[in-house]
Amino acid sequence: MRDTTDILRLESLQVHFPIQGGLFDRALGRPAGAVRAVDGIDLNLTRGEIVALVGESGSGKTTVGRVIAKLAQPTGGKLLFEGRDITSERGSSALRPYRHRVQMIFQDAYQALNPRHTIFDIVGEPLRSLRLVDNATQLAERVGEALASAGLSPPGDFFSRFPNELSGGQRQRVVIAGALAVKPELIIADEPVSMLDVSIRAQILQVLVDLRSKHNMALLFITHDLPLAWSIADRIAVLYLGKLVEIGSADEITFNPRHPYTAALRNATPQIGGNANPAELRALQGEVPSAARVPKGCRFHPRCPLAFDRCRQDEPPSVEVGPQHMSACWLAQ
Amino acid sequence: MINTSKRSAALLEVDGLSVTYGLMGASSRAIENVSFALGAGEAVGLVGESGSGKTTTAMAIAGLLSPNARVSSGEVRYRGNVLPIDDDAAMRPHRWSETSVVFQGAMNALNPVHRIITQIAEPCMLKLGMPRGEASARARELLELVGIPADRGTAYPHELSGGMRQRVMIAMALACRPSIVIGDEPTTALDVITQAQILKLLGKLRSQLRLALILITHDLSVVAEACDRVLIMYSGRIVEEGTVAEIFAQPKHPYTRLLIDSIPNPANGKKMIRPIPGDPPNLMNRPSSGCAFHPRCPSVMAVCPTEVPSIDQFGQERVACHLYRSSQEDRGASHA
Amino acid sequence: MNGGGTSRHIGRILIRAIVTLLMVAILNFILFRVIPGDPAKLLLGGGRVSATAEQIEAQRQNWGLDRPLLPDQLVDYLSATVRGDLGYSFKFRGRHVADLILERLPATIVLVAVAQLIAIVVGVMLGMYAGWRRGGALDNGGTVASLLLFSTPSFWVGMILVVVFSTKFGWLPGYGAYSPGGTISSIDSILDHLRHLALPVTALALGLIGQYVLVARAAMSDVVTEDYMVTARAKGLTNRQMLMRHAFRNAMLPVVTLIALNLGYAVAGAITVEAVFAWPGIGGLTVEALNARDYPVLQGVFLLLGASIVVSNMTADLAYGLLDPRVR
Amino acid sequence: MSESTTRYSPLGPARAVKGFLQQLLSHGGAKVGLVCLVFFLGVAVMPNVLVGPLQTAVNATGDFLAPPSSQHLLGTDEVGRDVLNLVVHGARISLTIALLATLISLFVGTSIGMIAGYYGGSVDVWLMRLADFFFVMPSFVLALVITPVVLEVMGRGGDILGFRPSLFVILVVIGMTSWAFVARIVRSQTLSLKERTFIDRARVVGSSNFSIMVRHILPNLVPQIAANGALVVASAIYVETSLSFLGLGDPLQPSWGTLLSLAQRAGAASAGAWWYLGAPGVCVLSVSLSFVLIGNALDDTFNPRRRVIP
Amino acid sequence: GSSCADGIVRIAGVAAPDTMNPFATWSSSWPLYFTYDALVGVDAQRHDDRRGFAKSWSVAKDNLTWTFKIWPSMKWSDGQPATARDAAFTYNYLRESIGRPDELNVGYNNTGGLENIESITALDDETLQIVTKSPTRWPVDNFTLMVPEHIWKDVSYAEARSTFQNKPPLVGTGPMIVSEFQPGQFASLVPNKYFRAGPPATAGMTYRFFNSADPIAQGLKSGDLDYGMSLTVAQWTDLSNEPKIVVGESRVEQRNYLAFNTASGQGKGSTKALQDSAFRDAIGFAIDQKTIVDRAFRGHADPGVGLAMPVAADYYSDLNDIRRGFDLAEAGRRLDAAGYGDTDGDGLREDREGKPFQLQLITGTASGSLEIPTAAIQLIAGWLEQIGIPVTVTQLDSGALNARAAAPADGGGGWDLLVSAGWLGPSAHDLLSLGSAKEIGVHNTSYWKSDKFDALLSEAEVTVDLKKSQELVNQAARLIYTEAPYIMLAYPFLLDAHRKDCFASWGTEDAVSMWGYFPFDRLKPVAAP
Ligand SMILES: Nc1ncnc2c1ncn2[C@@H]1O[C@H](COP(=O)(O)OP(=O)(O)OP(=O)(O)O)[C@@H](O)[C@H]1O
Ligand SMILES: Nc1ncnc2c1ncn2[C@@H]1O[C@H](COP(=O)(O)OP(=O)(O)OP(=O)(O)O)[C@@H](O)[C@H]1O
Ligand SMILES: [Mg+2]
Ligand SMILES: [Mg+2]
Repeated sequence: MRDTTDILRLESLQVHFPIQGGLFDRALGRPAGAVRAVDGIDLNLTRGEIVALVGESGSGKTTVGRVIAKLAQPTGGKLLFEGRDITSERGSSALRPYRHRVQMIFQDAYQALNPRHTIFDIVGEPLRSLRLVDNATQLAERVGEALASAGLSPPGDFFSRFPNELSGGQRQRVVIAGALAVKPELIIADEPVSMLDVSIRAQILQVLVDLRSKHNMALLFITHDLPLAWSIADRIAVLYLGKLVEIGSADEITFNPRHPYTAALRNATPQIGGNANPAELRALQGEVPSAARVPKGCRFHPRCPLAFDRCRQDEPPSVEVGPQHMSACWLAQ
Repeated sequence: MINTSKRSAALLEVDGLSVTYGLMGASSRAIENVSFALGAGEAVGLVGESGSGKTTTAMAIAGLLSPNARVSSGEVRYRGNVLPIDDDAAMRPHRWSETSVVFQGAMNALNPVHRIITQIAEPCMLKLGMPRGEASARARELLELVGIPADRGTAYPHELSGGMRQRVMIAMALACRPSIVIGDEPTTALDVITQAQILKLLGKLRSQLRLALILITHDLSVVAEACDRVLIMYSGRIVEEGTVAEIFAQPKHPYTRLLIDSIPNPANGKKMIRPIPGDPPNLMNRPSSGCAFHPRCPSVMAVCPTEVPSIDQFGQERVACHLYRSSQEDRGASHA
Repeated sequence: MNGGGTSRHIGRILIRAIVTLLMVAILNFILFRVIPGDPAKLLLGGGRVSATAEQIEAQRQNWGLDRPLLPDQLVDYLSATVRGDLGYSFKFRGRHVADLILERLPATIVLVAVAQLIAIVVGVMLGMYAGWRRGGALDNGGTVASLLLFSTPSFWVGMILVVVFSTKFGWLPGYGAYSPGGTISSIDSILDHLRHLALPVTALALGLIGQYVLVARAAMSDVVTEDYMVTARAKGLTNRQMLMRHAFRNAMLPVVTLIALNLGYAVAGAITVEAVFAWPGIGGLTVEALNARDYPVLQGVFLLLGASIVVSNMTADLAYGLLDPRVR
Repeated sequence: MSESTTRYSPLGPARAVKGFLQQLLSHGGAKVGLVCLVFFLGVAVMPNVLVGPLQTAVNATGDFLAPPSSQHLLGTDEVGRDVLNLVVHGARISLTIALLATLISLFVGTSIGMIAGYYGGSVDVWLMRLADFFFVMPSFVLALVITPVVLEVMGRGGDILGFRPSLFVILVVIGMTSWAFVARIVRSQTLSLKERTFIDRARVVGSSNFSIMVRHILPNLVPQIAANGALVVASAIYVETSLSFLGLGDPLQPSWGTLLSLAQRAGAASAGAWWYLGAPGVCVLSVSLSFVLIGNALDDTFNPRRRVIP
Repeated sequence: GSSCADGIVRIAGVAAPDTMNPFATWSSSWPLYFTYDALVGVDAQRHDDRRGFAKSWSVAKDNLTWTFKIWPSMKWSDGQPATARDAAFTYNYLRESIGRPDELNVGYNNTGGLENIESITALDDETLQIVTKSPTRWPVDNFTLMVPEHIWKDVSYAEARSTFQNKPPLVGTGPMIVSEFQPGQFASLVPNKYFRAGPPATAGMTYRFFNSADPIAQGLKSGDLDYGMSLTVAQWTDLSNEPKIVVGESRVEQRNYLAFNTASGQGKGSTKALQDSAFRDAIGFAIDQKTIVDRAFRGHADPGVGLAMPVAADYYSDLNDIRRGFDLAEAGRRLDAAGYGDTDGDGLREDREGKPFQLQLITGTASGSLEIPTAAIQLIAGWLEQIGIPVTVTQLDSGALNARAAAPADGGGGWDLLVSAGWLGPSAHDLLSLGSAKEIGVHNTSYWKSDKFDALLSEAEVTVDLKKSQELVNQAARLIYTEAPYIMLAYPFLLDAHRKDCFASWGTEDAVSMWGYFPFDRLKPVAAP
């Protein structure tokens, strides 16, 4: 039986990036604006759960991931790990225990690997910096183990290679191996396959899904691809302009979206077969507003085909619309 | 759907095209024996993974091969005339007036120091000899056509969002009223919603202007939405060709089949995803003989590692796989 | 971004320039206070005379040297500097440093301006062409030649020029800015000045040409690999149109920066060449001041150098903004 | 770095170095530069073997400013010393000054640039203003003012690292005044490296700031530092020459710059003694050209963009 | 534009005049000499045909009262009469500043020697009387330049010693008046139409200042210059082959010397050995003046001996009875005997306490003197090395050299050996200044102090009789020679050259005066061929 206690909890998490005001603004004491990248998010992850975070570019997905990985400091709200508030913990030594348990996988595997380090160095780095090994033999053992469980075998073949000697898929596996080496309990995967060729995406996803079944690892899977999210996640959270507009089980979100944005996202995703017909390709109008100028009221209203007066005035709260299914839309109230 | 190549006389015919790149003394074959035809107003998708030769094929058609590329065999015919794709100067009049290209990274493909309206108007002035005023009027028209308010024309590329930049590229591509537009991964860098907008725009323009479209992508589902026909490329060769409906309903080549299988599809409840084993081909692990896909192929046969399958007509489709040779021969025999 | 972005950009550049200039002034002030040697004694004529304690004290009071270094003297110095008062020269006793510098500046400016102008025109043209036709004969030959010029000390070139053109053949004057005496008609005196300019300008310009060729070539060969050049080619533009409409302006970006920076360094770079050619400019003044421990003059020269470089840096930034809309 | 790293990757770096060298040597300019440099290093290492001990006014035998002849291949100077002997002995001093000064300037420049770029904020602002000052003051002019002062303050007897103190002063001053250029390049490079995902990854896997700087950023700066280091050497030679030329060298240990200055003071230019001016000048030129060539080649080798074009 | 065409004499030198105010500077003596006369000065004493402000002079029996006859009806260049009152004004102007905070002690016209003056009065327009407190040759030896009262009477002392520019055109009694002055570039001079011997035959002069002799040599060669001085040996030799150029060399009052820091041991020098006259004397044996002259000066100098240089013919002596010969072995023996042997056998000597030492030699060319050839330094360092005394050399610019050679009390010191040069007048006072306690850190750069020497000096200062004066100088020179705070290296010649194609009457012996305007007052254009 799986342990299903909360491992991570975000409480009205908020990340605002200050906009560097102009000289004259600053001189006149005018408040400079802020990019509201993440604007109050409540989200929880239980052990062994896969939650997908979906949204279009600029919606704040990466920022959420970075906050959880302690790469960005929230400007408001709380980050609770196993019930403990770790929002304000900083410094590499203070964070060591946390880093031991939470790891992150990055979108661009090539960028995430230092081109001048060997695979051995890369995978061994967390073990050394988190002081998880005592000697070289142990280190080699753990590195080998990690590489093998990321599907790179025989591991010895990879030790002395450099990232540029690997294919894209192998690189992404090295990144995963690096995260696995410390045996974390939660992995944040930020678009781990979007840079990869279609033909190898499945391999990587397979590795991630296996982790959950083998080690009961929780996974926050960040993607902009709804079908992909549906195929891997237990729950899907839909992010729009820094706010969660809808969250629910993967099937609910995919087949029974209760927020117009989720519906638009689903419709915009090209699909093979079935109802595939160019004529039906429906696109949302307009561009994503900048996170620096979030519209008043419901932040989706300027692009929403169903928007009415209230949407322009008040921001809809998130309400339960089904079992474990929340939506922030006036229509769903 | 009817085979479009029968519906209209071929606008463009690619015949047995092979291109090699010279790199530091060595030469590598990027595409081999690529043949296909494109009718006026038709949209063809060119699908394959990275390095499979999609861009090389497109650039060869547009006569834009880089200086170290050499056309080792084959030819490209436009409206029945052979294009001098090897000759930079001779290709010049053809470029943009007949074939224009929408590149992937519009940020880099637009000159950062010129206003977008200038860049759109430039081919009108230089190729069509329009006076400046007329050219910029046309540029404004084109901007409106792709859904950008004309007064944004004075903006510089970096001031626009990715989707808008891609639209500017499209507007620029239409400047000289070409009959073929090649889109080299025009939506890959964009997110789903913007991608949908761009694809919709391309579809609209295609029907309005009777443009033939070659859409290069590695995403099968994009092709499914936007094209009539699909060409699947693998390691420099076309392995399968057919209409969208046929290919997705009944993929023939094992690679195509695996490719479609690896895409999750909520529409038919297909959740997981069968990985294609092995690594995509690259210069290092490309098999030296036989079918390039054989190391990863689940239905590999004895003949596969030794013999390159020829691409044969198979019903409405063409496929290059030993699996289908016998049946093709059967068919051929029955025909005879 | 809009107009606000541009003005913000300019504001940032201005602030930065002002801060740097202030920093230069302050470090300048400190540098010349930590140098050993009591300025009061130097004011009294250096080591030549033994001055009494009272005399030294009187000097101190007279020049405000008795007051605390920080902040009084610094504030005095800065406010005087802002007013353009750079103090009095120790060596050219009683003369304003600003006057001395202004007196010598025109000669240096003429020398440097002519050399830069020639170097820019020749160097940038050659470099751009070499980068456009990378691998061509002109590129290979030109690159070797520019590297050679770039690594040659300009004062040495100057000395060799003197040996060849003045000492050996006597074709061109090898020193000074004009012939002694001056009762010649004006056309002649201009010609005379030009003849005197020839060798020092050549010595200065040769090294600069090398540098400009290298940078222009590198910039151009970067530009030709850019995607927008492929676009330009796809549009069916001729080579000439591609070069003139697309490549040139983009390749000018780093070149303009270098030119502006070089203009700032021009005065400093001319010091050794001026020494070789006995050119009556800032360089000569610097060497004289150095030999005479004329700190106020040195301080003034430093301020001038600092200011000219800061200004040229600023110009570079602004020019960059003008040419490249991305940084506005 | 732990021992195991090297144990498991003995081939990796070696292969990388080999590949790099191959690529570098495929560059014609680099070959010329290296050959020239090796030649001068050889000369600097064993001057006595090549031309005998340094000639001084005491043991000089030649005639007064004699033009080149079979006896004195490069002629003689104004006290009758053999110019060939002098330039050969000058190689050691000129090269030592240039290389040590470069090391100092690279060390200071890299540290300051990296710290400024990595930490950003006010650390960056202040360090870069400081760098601006040194950047704004051409190192040659700054050295011109500082050298005599330092010479005066610490010009006491004794040896420092086997050099007369005045030489040491010069090389320290050159090093300390020419780091700003390096610092700027390193900083901008650090800024862009800092944004690379592998730095984020290093943080996520628990590496400290120091270890990120040393293990992740520094190795990636090496190409830039190497390529620009070559330029710094060239400029250090230049500054040393200019300083000596203006009479701030050590007259007993003739560097090439000092020789030029002696030639100038002896009136060689106006007396037509081209060999006396030419020999040290050509040496300065060749060495700095070699470094520039090598730097250029390094730049080309490391800069992937330039490699695209054949 | 050659000089033949416009009749303007073009001359050049390695010089950096800074202001035209002789009370504020030392470095402008060469354009100022052409404009201002000395009362008597060096030239008038050496040459019968050269006179200054005074036509004749005499001293009373008491050797205290001097009477000078000023040229009758002489005029300043602005037409005002130039009389004994102007001379009295000049001297009294200086004298009255003594003891004030802004005493006029910084420039060429300075208060040196005036403290011994009782009174200076103009008896009438043509007669100047100087009464000294004790007998002294100062009234004729001093080379103060006579300035017009009507210009200077309103100049305060504070201004005179610093800010007063004395802007051209100047007003003087010399043959050529400075009409334009560009620091670092040139001074233009025009003939003084009121010159007492009639205006010069030339149309004027241009004097150009350079930092090195290269342009001078080039200018002479190309015909741009008519006269140039401070040439290097190489240039001089090169020019001597030119048919239209006459090269010349003149003995001048410069002494190049090696000084020991005799105040060492007080933290101002590295070893106490320098205080030991035996040590210094021994080193004297290791220095070969003849080789220095031959190799470093290529013969264009006299070997150094005592304080007086050959050009000060009245005082020169070659001291042949006490002269040290060059003998490295002897130097070694003497060092051994004095306790500076090589006790640990490393080839280097140790001091009496057995501590190794290394001498720091500083050198540089003081402003206004002829450059010291580097070869001389190399020779000295080489010889000392050969007798087991390691030497480091630091070359300093003139400003740094001044600061370092200043008295220890004024922050000087910190060196062991100093190779420098001085160029003063040929008077007894100036000759002996090298050892004067009063001049420590100024002219006495070895910081050497000797009561005996000072006694001789003060006696010489109050001696008018030349014979007696010679004797006193001789004694002092012998004293300092044996005590050896200095080793005289050489008395260099000034190397110059002039072209003969545009001007004639250059004279022969001592062709160009370093103390006045001769022969530029009497040059004549060569008639066009
Ligand atoms: N360091 C930062 N400083 C300022 N703004 C930032 C910063 N990081 C992110 N932003 C802004 O915050 C918003 C959210 O960015 P984020 O990267 O989280 O989006 P995303 O959903 O991951 O997008 P993508 O799909 O493109 O990766 C964007 O508007 C972005 O411009
Ligand atoms: N200019 C070039 N010089 C040498 N080789 C090249 C060049 N351009 C492409 N290639 C090689 O040719 C092969 C095909 O490249 P091409 O760009 O056509 O592939 P692609 O299918 O467009 O890939 P992608 O999806 O990554 O754009 C690749 O192996 C590539 O490395
Ligand atoms: Mg993201
Ligand atoms: Mg491609």
